[in-house]
Amino acid sequence: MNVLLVLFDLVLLAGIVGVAWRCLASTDLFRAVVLFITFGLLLALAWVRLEAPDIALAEAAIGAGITGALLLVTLERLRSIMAERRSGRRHTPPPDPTGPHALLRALHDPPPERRTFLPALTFALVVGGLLVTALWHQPQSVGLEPVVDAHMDISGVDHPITAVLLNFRAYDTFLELAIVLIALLGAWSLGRHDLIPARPAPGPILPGTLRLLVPVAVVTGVYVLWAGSHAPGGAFQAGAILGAAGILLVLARPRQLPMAPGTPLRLGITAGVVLFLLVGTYGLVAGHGFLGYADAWAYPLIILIEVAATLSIALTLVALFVAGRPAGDDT
Amino acid sequence: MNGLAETVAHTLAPGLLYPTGGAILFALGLYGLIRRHHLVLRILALNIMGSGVFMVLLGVAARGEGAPDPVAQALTLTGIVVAVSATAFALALVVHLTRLTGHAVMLPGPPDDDAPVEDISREAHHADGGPAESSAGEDRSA
Amino acid sequence: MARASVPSNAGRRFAGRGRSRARRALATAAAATLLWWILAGSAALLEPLALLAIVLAAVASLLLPAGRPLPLRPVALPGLLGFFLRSSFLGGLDVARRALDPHLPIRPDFLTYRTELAHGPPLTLFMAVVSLLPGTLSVRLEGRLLTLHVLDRDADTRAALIALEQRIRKAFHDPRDRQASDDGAAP
Amino acid sequence: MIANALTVILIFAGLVFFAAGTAGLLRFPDVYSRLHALTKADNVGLGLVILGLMFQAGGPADILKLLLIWVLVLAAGTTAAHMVAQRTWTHGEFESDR
Repeated sequence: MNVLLVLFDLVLLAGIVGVAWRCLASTDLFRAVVLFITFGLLLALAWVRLEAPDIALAEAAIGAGITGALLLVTLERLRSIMAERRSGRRHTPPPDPTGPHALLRALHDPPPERRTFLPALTFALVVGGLLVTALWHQPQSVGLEPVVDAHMDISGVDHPITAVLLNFRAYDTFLELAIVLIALLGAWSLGRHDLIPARPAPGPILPGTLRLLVPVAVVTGVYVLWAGSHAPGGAFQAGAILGAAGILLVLARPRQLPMAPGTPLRLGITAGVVLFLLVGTYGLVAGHGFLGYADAWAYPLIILIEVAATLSIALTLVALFVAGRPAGDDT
Repeated sequence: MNGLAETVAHTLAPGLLYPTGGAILFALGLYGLIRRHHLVLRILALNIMGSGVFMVLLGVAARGEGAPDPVAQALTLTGIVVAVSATAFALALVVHLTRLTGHAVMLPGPPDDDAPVEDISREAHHADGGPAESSAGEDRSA
Repeated sequence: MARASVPSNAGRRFAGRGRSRARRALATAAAATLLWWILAGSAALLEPLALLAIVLAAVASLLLPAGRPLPLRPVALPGLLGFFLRSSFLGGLDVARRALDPHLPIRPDFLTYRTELAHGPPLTLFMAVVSLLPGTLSVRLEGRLLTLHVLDRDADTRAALIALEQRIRKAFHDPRDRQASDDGAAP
Repeated sequence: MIANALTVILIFAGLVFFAAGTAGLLRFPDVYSRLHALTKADNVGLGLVILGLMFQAGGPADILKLLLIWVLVLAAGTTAAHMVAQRTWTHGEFESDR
């Protein structure tokens, strides 16, 4: 046992729990969101420590990055809606950052009521205590690692997590893509998108950085997708990187959203689920079972599905950030 | 004495330390979920609970000798993506609720039947039709 | 005479724009190839996904709003790079010293600086690098008037800014120089 | 051996700069001054860490990869600092800071 490592574990865990506590105790929502982003980054560090680099990548890109962007834009939307209602006018244009009436009011939550203190504390302590007891008395087991290891040669890829995600437990991944799609349909069912309530910052710095960052993000995203077959990486991380590039583009020029309108967008968003379903059905017909592949075809099919899934996840994340159906189609 | 040292070493191994931390995060998120009123904070609390679950999963997966369990890691990866979509949908609902009612705070207590109810049906109609018109107009001019 | 020259002029500009778009896409594709080699190694350059990455990067560069051309002068680049490395290191050292000093010796203030650099890459680079120089942070640009935040209002910031501006001007061909020489040659 | 020693020294020097940047973030009085501390000190800190890691690189591709990380963080850091400064200029300080 390495004393330094144990010290690192303890400090990291104390930091994670402390940041989570400050986040939930904060009365200022902006502060809570910033602390939540910090929480996500610390979690990524913990995942590296637990030998899960795939999860660390996904946590940093999705858990901290994209969730953080979603939360911040939501706060900005709430602020502009409340300002609209307060000023009694509807549908005022988004606040002009250079204007004299720039909105400064932060969103606040009143401190919690005293009477919920004891029940909540008791409930949380009981649940937490039960969990800890159960975890401490859990019998040692080797898990499924040997099973996965024994079947790696027929999986078509060299990275166990990609093998599990796209071959051994493809059901999970398929249903997960379906859930992502359903979440987007839910958001779209609430109406058309409103403008992102902030104008891009004037000046040449942001466009200049975008011209540098977006091609780099595209190449890096495809690289992470390609690397997933033999190293940490894969469709989800790649989709998150490309989605982040898309969110940057949306933020930089919200007046003309660079999203394909209507049909191409819908095709791209459903590509992952549709292709997965087609390949799965073909497997059923060809006698490998639903979502099964012939061994020789496993690698190209997995790559094909991953490309489609990456496209779908990236587009869906951007669409969820914009929140609402694209303007200009009335179906 | 030796037994005590062994117990301490056993307890401080990452396979037990991190699941314990995950359980604490879960309980903390639960506490925040009950105590806070603003819906965005409640969504944050739910996310923290979810992260606690991920930490338990990954910590248990890292137990023992050899490589960690890839199935648990793959499930966590799936979970993170599901969590972000659910969060995005929940946030869209909060924005919609705020547009309809003017606030996003869920106050505890039994529903007050005598309280004046804002007629949201008309507003919903407005809120749905208004921005669409204006944004379509802007698109045309752009 | 002047009127007759307008269409041909416009046509030439259009062709030039088309050529610059193609050149931009090619440059991005070359940079993407280099990036892929850095990330994935030379053996992976023949993968189909490598081709996909390179094509997508080129397409993305075409979809982005076009920037102004980048008239680099390669001879002056090492000098600019050396200046940048030295002054950004000094900037870090300076702010670290101030932050760790128990007396916290900072006297923050705002400052405006009128730059003569051409809009486009030179000015963008100037604004970006200013934030890494000792004690300066670019806040806002209006026309050519740059608002800066300085950590120490008594430091000789202006001299450092002028030095940086001269370095950057040397590293780029200024389009106005060429225009001036054209105007001079025409009559 | 010398390479390892250089790596350790450079990474420690980099960590000192990161610590100084964090100290500045906590001690400086307003948003702008804090941005100074974060961008400049963290830039040098990361540069030193990367320089230290370069002595452990296995080939030119690794060195370029490390350089790329530094350049990207540099570009992102200076852009973010400029955007935060600009937003503070137009919107005022964030309410939490008061």
